Amino acid sequence: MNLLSILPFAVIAAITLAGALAAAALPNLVHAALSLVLAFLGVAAFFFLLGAEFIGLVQVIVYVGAVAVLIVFTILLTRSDSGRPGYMNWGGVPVALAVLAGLLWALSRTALPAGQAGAAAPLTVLGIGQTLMNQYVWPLQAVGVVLTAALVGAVVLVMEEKR
Amino acid sequence: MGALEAVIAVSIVLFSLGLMAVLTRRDAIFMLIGIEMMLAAGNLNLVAFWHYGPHPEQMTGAMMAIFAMAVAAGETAVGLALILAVYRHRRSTQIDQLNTLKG
Amino acid sequence: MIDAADQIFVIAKRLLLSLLMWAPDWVVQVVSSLMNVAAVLGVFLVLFALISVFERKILGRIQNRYGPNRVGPFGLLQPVADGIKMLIKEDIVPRGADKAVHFLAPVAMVAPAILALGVIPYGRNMTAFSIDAGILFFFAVGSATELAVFMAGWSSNNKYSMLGAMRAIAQMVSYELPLIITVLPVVMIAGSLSPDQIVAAQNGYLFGLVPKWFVLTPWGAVAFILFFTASLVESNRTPFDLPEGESELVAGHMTEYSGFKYATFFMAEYFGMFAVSGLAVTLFLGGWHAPAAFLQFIPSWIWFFLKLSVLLFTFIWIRGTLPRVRIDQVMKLAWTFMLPMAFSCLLAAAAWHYISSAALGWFSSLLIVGIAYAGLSKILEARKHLSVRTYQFAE
Amino acid sequence: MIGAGIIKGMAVTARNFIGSYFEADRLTTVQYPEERDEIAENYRSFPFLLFDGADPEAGLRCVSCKICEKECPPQCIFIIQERDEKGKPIKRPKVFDIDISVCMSCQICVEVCPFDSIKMDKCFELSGPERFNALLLHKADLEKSNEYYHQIRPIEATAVDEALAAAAAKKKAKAA
Repeated sequence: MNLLSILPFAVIAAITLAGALAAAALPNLVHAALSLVLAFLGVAAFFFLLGAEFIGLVQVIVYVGAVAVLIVFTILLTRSDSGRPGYMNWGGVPVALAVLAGLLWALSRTALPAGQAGAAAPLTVLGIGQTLMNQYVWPLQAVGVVLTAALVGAVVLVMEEKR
Repeated sequence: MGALEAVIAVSIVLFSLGLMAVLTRRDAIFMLIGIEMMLAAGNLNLVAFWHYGPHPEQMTGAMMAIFAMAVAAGETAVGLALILAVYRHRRSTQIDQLNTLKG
Repeated sequence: MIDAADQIFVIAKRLLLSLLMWAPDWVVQVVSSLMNVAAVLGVFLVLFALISVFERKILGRIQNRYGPNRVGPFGLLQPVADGIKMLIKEDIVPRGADKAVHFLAPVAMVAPAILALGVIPYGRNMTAFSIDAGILFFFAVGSATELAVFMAGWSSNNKYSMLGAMRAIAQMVSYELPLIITVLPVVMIAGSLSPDQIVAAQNGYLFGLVPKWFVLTPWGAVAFILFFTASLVESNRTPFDLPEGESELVAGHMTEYSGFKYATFFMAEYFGMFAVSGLAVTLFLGGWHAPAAFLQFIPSWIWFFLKLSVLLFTFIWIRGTLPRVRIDQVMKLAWTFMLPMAFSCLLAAAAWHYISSAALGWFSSLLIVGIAYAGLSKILEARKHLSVRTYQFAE
Repeated sequence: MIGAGIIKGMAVTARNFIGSYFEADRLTTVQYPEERDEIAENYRSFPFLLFDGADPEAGLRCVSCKICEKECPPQCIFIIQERDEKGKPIKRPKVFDIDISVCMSCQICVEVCPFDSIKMDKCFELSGPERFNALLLHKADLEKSNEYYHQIRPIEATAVDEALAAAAAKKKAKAA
């Protein structure tokens, strides 16, 4: 890991974690949602760093383009950001820290495959398309059905009951 | 301390931040933000293991990440629809006020 | 010599880079991408200045008057005057506004538009950043503007801007789908997501005169019109400029901005227009290809900017003609007309591609698109007359 | 068909746009300071005082009868009669001010003036450096010669002169 590849890695990691921390800690709901977007962009940059360019772009489209807008719209519609920030139930932090410590301990003990560190062929869109259409045809149709069901479900849930 | 360990460490921290968001917040939308972060951490793990894993040409990790993203988007849509439906009846999204099921 | 004129910018860049022979290669790489960025920004800032005065002149000419001709010859220095005016104007931030988000909104609005400009091929190997999945990058960046609109609307702490932001987001989100689906047939026919391959797929001329552009195929023409309408909506241009409907919403999500921030929003709208019409040229009008074989001696980037200006003229022409559309009409148009037509384009493209004999393929795709258009018009026209307008909320 | 109306509309604006370059009569804009459109005969802006002959003081028609001051609806005329050294009023105004920021160009002063000494001017470029004193025109600014009156309103000026000449002739005939 020479100096040159650590620098982008460190910068992106910093951005992602800063965004995530802000999303978790900021009292103002809208600020949290926007810093969540920052965290998503950081994760997308990670995907670029790891050579999965297509997934990074899909991440930006799906999360920054759609999920963040959905969250923001829900904040608008429920006006739940009406000034008084709900108290923070600080009981959750030690639990999260415990989970963090446990996972890091597990990480340090496991012998991860050293891996050829990027010898893999870069993820081409063509490659993804072919694998999607060959080995993963049925999961693709299943995800299609799931998404349609989610779409219909969301609309039914939110539709005004015609009194 | 290889590159893989570093990426995994970052995703672990991201995951625990998401968990913290879910646990400490009273607002339902905040919980969703926390869940989104945990899902993103999961995806990051998948792609990292695909990139540094033994058989990158099979693209299993990448495929899994793509499908996880698709399903997560669907899940968020339904989650937010639920919050809106609850909000319409209870006029608030504070979780601890939604305890009418309690005996 | 002809090739030199065509590659003049590429050669110039290589010359400049050769001055850095002593530097390590990553410095050279950084400098070369910085040069690309500077070139793209320089060209499009000048184009932005020009088009802001041309827009007013063309609108004037459509209404039988001259348009600005006082500042500079034929009014060409008008953007300088506007720029100075915008810089001098006092920048008022409302007291209740959310300072940080209020400040970030224009930045978050301009950044994606400029990013999207980096992916479009302006001439033979003159793409600023040729990314393998360029078109996907374009849409990924394009979808970030909705967040910027929300930030502007929310942070201004003002009902009108909140309403404008919600209208704008609803409009942009619901038109992103037709926009992407109309691009789908082009990507499938060209077989790649990278703009350079798509432009290469449109190379070649039918007996020297008719270029093999996608817009000249039946499905391409329909997809181009749908793409153009959807891009009108994405850049909030008339007739879909509902978010900043002067009559009812003052300036929509931009109400509480003044001075340089308002100019940045103005710039973001135009850069969005450039990006989306640049993509339309790349996808449907054959990027930088000359319209006929014998015209190839003119450099390729001239063709690109000629086509771009034709599209920009149409943007302004439409602004001078069509009245603003109601928000429910915008939504109805998206889901009941644009989407089915986009899917029919997909079918037509498949027919065009797979039917062996070109003529038969051409006519069958024309047939598919024609039937879809006629059917939809009949359904939508009929329903329009019968259904009385029901006021849901204004009982 | 869905798009038919749009195409018709676009055709209209296209014809307008192209026409504006070729048909000269489409563009009626006048580039104001450089080109000036001629103003209609009966256009009126603000009143001015007429004087015959060359010397404004001697030839001033106004006898300061103050009818116009009384009749003026917004009361923007202010007259002080001249008095000789013994205090006897002379038929000439010492001060004759019109506040053109108040005057509404209704031409009532012209109609009621028995001596045709106040007429409506045509000059409209009256913007001043400040709002109060610059727009209060004094007698010196208001006096203009009969030739000027002929210049701006030829038809009306000749009619007024003929009426005056006829009245003078009738008076002389009656006196003789």
